[in-house]
Amino acid sequence: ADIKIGFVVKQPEEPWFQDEWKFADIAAKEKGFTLVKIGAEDGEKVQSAIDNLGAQGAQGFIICTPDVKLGPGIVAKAEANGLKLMTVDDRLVNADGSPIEAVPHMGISALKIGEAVGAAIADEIKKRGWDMASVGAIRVSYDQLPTAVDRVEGAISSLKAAGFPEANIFDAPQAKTDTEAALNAATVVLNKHADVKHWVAFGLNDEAVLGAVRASETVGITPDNFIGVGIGGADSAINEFKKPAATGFFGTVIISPKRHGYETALNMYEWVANDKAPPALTLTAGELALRDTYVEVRKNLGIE
Amino acid sequence: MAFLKRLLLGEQGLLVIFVIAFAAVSIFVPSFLTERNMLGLFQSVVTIGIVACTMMFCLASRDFDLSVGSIVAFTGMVAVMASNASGSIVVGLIAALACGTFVGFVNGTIIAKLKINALITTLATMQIVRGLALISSDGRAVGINDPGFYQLALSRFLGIPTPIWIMLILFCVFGFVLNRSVFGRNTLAIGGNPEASRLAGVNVDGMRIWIFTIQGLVCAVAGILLASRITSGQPNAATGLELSAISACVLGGVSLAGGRAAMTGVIVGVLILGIAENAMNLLNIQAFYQYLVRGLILLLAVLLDNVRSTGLGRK
Amino acid sequence: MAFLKRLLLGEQGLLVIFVIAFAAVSIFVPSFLTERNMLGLFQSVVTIGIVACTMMFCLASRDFDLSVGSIVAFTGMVAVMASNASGSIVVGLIAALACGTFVGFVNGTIIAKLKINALITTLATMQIVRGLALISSDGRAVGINDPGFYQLALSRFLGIPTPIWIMLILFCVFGFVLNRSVFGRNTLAIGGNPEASRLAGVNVDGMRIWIFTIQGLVCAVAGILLASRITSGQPNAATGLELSAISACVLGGVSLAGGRAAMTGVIVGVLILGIAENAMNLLNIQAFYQYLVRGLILLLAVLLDNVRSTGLGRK
Amino acid sequence: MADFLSFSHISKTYPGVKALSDVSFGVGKGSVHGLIGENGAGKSTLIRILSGDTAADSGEISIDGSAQHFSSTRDAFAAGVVVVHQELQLVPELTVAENLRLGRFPNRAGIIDFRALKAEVNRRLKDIGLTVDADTKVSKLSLGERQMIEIAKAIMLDARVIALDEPTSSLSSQESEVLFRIIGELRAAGKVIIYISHRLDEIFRLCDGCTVLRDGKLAAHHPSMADVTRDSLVAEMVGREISDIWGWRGRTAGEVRLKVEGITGSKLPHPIGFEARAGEIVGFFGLVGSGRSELMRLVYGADPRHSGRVIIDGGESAGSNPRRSIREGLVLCSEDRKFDGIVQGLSVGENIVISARRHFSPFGVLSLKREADTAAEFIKQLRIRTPSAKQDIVNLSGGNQQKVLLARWLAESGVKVLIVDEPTRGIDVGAKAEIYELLYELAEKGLAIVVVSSELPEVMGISDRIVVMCEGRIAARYERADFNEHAILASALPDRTAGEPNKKAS
Ligand SMILES: Nc1ncnc2c1ncn2[C@@H]1O[C@H](COP(=O)(O)OP(=O)(O)OP(=O)(O)O)[C@@H](O)[C@H]1O
Ligand SMILES: Nc1ncnc2c1ncn2[C@@H]1O[C@H](COP(=O)(O)OP(=O)(O)OP(=O)(O)O)[C@@H](O)[C@H]1O
Ligand SMILES: O[C@@H]1[C@@H](O)[C@@H](O)CO[C@H]1O
Ligand SMILES: [Mg+2]
Ligand SMILES: [Mg+2]
Repeated sequence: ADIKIGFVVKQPEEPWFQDEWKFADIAAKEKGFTLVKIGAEDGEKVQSAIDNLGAQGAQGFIICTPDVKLGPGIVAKAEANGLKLMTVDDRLVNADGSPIEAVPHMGISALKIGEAVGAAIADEIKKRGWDMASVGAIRVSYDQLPTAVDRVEGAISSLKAAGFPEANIFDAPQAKTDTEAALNAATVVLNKHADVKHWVAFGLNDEAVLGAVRASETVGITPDNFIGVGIGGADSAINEFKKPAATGFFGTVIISPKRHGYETALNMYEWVANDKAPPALTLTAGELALRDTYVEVRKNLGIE
Repeated sequence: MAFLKRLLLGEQGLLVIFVIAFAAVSIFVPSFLTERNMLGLFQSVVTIGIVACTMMFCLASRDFDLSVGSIVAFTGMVAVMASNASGSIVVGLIAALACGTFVGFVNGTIIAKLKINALITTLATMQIVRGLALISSDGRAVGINDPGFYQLALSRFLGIPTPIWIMLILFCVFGFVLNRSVFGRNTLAIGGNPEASRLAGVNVDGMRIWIFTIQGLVCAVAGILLASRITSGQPNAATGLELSAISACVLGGVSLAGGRAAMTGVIVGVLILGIAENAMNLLNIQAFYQYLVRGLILLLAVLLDNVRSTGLGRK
Repeated sequence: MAFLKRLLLGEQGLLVIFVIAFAAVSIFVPSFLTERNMLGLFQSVVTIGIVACTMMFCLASRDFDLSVGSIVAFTGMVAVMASNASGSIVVGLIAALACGTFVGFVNGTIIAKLKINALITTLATMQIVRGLALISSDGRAVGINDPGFYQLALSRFLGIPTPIWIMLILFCVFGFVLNRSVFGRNTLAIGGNPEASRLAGVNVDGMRIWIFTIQGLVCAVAGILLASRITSGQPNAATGLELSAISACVLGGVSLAGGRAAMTGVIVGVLILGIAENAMNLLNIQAFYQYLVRGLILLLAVLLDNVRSTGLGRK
Repeated sequence: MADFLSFSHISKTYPGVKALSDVSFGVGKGSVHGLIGENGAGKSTLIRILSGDTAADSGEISIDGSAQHFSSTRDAFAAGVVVVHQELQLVPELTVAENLRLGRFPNRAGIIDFRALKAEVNRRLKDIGLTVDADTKVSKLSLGERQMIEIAKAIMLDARVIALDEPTSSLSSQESEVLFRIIGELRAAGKVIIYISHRLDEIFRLCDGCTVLRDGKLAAHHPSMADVTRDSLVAEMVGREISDIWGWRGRTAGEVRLKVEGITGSKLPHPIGFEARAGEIVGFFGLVGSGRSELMRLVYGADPRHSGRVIIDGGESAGSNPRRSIREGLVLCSEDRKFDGIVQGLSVGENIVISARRHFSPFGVLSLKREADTAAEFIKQLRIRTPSAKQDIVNLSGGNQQKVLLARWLAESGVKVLIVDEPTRGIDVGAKAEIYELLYELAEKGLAIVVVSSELPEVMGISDRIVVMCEGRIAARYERADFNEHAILASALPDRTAGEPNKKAS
């Protein structure tokens, strides 16, 4: 029969998810199944998205949930609708916080990505020969998003492991997850510590770090005194690398939307069509891309 | 022809247009008119439908409530956390209802007694309450320990899930209250002419406090049902609910200038929003185009209603 | 004492209270009153400050504009994409201004001519325009090819960045228009009593179209400056701007029932929001608690203004 | 006999205005007591204090010997006091029945007993002689009908004290008669009635005594009307004698300035035509709902026309909308000052110059000096009682608001045709005479003036010609020489055989 697979994501406006969808579409075209793409920003939307998939006769779906704690509800809803379930990016957890092992998952832990960011920054600090004790770190935070907390915590943990003093990490809370909000928050931090010469910045994604980079430019900090490392590697980061002169945006940890989109969709198809269950857990790696390596990194990851 | 005109332009014209649109969607959108999808559709509008009931009163009395989304999220958290802490679902529910009612009461009191603009007041409580929800849960969803809590949303009566029943009951109750009770008529009077109502001895301050308080209570009901459906309390839940609920009301002919409201209209408004969303997903319309379509449907719906009422010679 | 009372309760009382609050913040929040921080503060309110100018007119004429955030994002995208495509920044700017003006004109025409509720109309265009921004860029940020574009935001005059100058100029222009031009007075008249204004010869429909059109144009200015500041066009930019701009206006004493507005008030409103944000970050207040504080400040600001005006014997 | 209702030492100050100072008087049971005074004398303020709506700064009200402390209108109701306010206080979106019992719905456990409500309301309306249905929305009623509903609202309460603030200002004489009958019944039932009016003939006809306020002070108190004369009252009110309030003087009519041909609109399906010449004052008389206001709104372009032409000075068709009408020299001073007259929230000065300012605002930039001068000029000329031109218009007394509206059009230059709908509604005798004088002067300057009025004496007193309307058509025309009260009234009555005074046009 016709195979129909759902792909539900939490923030359809984010480039990352656009990419995931794009690669999933490629899988759909290859295998000749229908892909239903639904954006679901909160628990309620997720519930209706699953109902909707059930109603239109899908056999299974892949989801990046707005909140991992929605796990039991999603599992129950999928069961009620007779849908096979796989998760991507973020792994579902039980009420007690333990991962729901029964649901196949492909992703990279938010903590791990964060750690990669922190490590990249620490390495670069050392390379530039700065004294860790005199470097300021901007933690562009958006604490209402659990993933965001995990990522920056990851970054902080590897910075600390490399000897970065915790007291030098300053919080720049974004009011929203866009660049302008990050820019405004980071400006305040920079102005408050006007005496600090060297700065590093990390955050939820590329947009957040870009805000900090823009802030550094407005207060006159030059790129050689600033190390910003983002997460994602979408166009906003690539645009930065394409600029004629280097900026404070040092690098970004690219995660591959190709694997997350294409492979998950393919796995689900195999599961539905040939009853071949996907591996219970696939962890992908993030890869650091810099101004002069990003083309290559993207090629390696199969983007472009 | 004349009959058709009378039908379309009559009091129930909005309903008639809606029925026609519904029929069209049923025909052209595959798997729309199936029992499963209908149940899914109704469940998807439970939160907004419930909140729209009291939002209607709020708007009809010429006020505004932007804090509904935050209250829904907050009370959902409270229900879950209090249930978990006490080990009793009933305690959880009571705590949630009490919190919702309290926030509503505070809203109403500030607005009525301190005479602070409702928009600003509820914009403030919207932030404060959302802050409380985030603080109490450290920004993360809180899972429910006792699976009995899910039953609120999963249980069915005559094959229809409880939340839908609750929404239908609230539609009836508030429809009745609006048209047949002193409370409802006074609400419309306050919105239509606050000065006249005051001079006629209507306790305007008291009414406003009640309206917001009930709004808070009803948001708590919606919050509990939502927590039960998503099996957790989510501090980020229901953002943007205020605008959806207000749209549903305005679509349904509730006047923002106060004084005019009808429950059937609001129900139609809620369904229009729900059907638009549902049909777009069934048709697999791309996320970005959904924005366009949603906007156009809004415009079209009000425009149609407008053409209708001017055709009727009303203003 | 009597002097103090007169000062606080006088026409400029809001301003006086603000100055006192500002002094308090300067004293108690370290590194608040530094040149760098002040410039940062002003830059952070550029978008909302610019948009609040015309939002003031919109509210004063008893209308609403929810589409401002989307227009800012959309015109920012247009500016970048048109600059890139044509290789000329000027072409990009003109295209952006034209698009903003056009959207505003459409808003105004629908509202004035088709007599559709402004809230619903702009809620619809808010979605449609956001959709367009997302579709045209495929949801991605678009980088600027010509670094000259950054100069819009980076260039300085007398040590103060251009965007701040532009905001200050717009404050002056719209303050003048409101108080000293027929346009401004007619705006207030429409808000006070639209029907009476019409009979007194005010072209109410025309005025409303103009107000929304200018709002669109001004949003485009904000959009261009924003794109220049963040060195790219971002389709997700400026979400929620509508509520911030409206809050700033209401804080500044603009009446949602129309007919009352003052530019100084709006400027104070904008600054209150900006300072609150700025000081909270300087004080390192935790994100979730910032919600609480923001809500409380909103309440407090209106409450103070209220106490002031009732103390004055006004209603 | 001790006074049933007494005011003692009532004072009230608004910013810049001493509205009442040390007013004391009393009224006995079963009597109608008149309260008169110039615009802004403080009548409405006194009544608002009585209704519990506003608190006095000092002083006390006592009823039946016991002091009253009202902190809201509900307290006043509880004490048996009801007030019909000068401005209508109805909820347009509710039905007649709901409005009549607003705040006091018959109910069981909060559920309204609509059947009882309708039955009661219909019965009362019939008593009062009103033929509107209890289920009609108030927004569908004419101004006169609304005024009657407002009065019915007060009568339906079982009050001890009833105050009526200019109840007849928008009633036709037929409706006024009904009201007078009801007042008689209330007096017979032992109520105290405070009656405010600028129509002195009503005071003489109805009242057992009267009190005159001037500048917020008690100017005179007459426990009985025995030795009070019209002239003495006027002197007490205005501080001077006014001999002939109409002061009509002959003029010669010139060219036709306004010509209306076959005009129809949604509420006036039958084509109507009339003309007005330079230097002429044409009076329009008719019963409430006869369509005079509708006609003038169509002429002015305030409502869409279905057909017909309006020609000014023989030029082409004018007045498709108010803005164009004004530019072509045709202006309308509308009858409902609250709904479509004053612009709430703007100052007195702004309300005056709102239209005229375009003549002295180069490139749309205001000339604050010219504006202030213009406002000051008309505040002085029309004796508008306001602490300053910057005062919010809503704080003015009703009559003074009306003067501001007149000033708005007097300030316009280039007016050729002036239409005034109920120009003296709520205006005191002294000011009336001044306004008539103004109209004559304008006519002498060559304007064509159309006056709509429900006061027959006024129409007869100032018009050069009278047009009578009935049920949306012109029923008769009279030249000044042929003015005859009975004939004019008779032609205004819709169905001379049915004998029903106020049948609605269908
Ligand atoms: N709310 C208010 N604020 C300021 N001044 C007011 C207010 N209400 C009334 N006044 C002033 O008090 C004075 C008395 O007004 P009031 O309405 O009692 O006059 P009135 O005798 O009823 O006149 P009219 O015959 O025109 O109705 C007026 O000068 C008026 O401008
Ligand atoms: N808002 C309304 N809706 C429906 N019908 C109305 C409305 N206002 C007036 N009418 C009706 O229109 C007709 C003409 O009313 P209009 O007000 O023009 O009469 P008028 O002669 O000026 O009397 P008035 O003294 O009341 O002003 C009447 O039959 C009236 O009942
Ligand atoms: O929210 C993030 C998203 O921004 C993307 O980076 C993929 O992972 C999700 O968890
Ligand atoms: Mg009065
Ligand atoms: Mg009339």
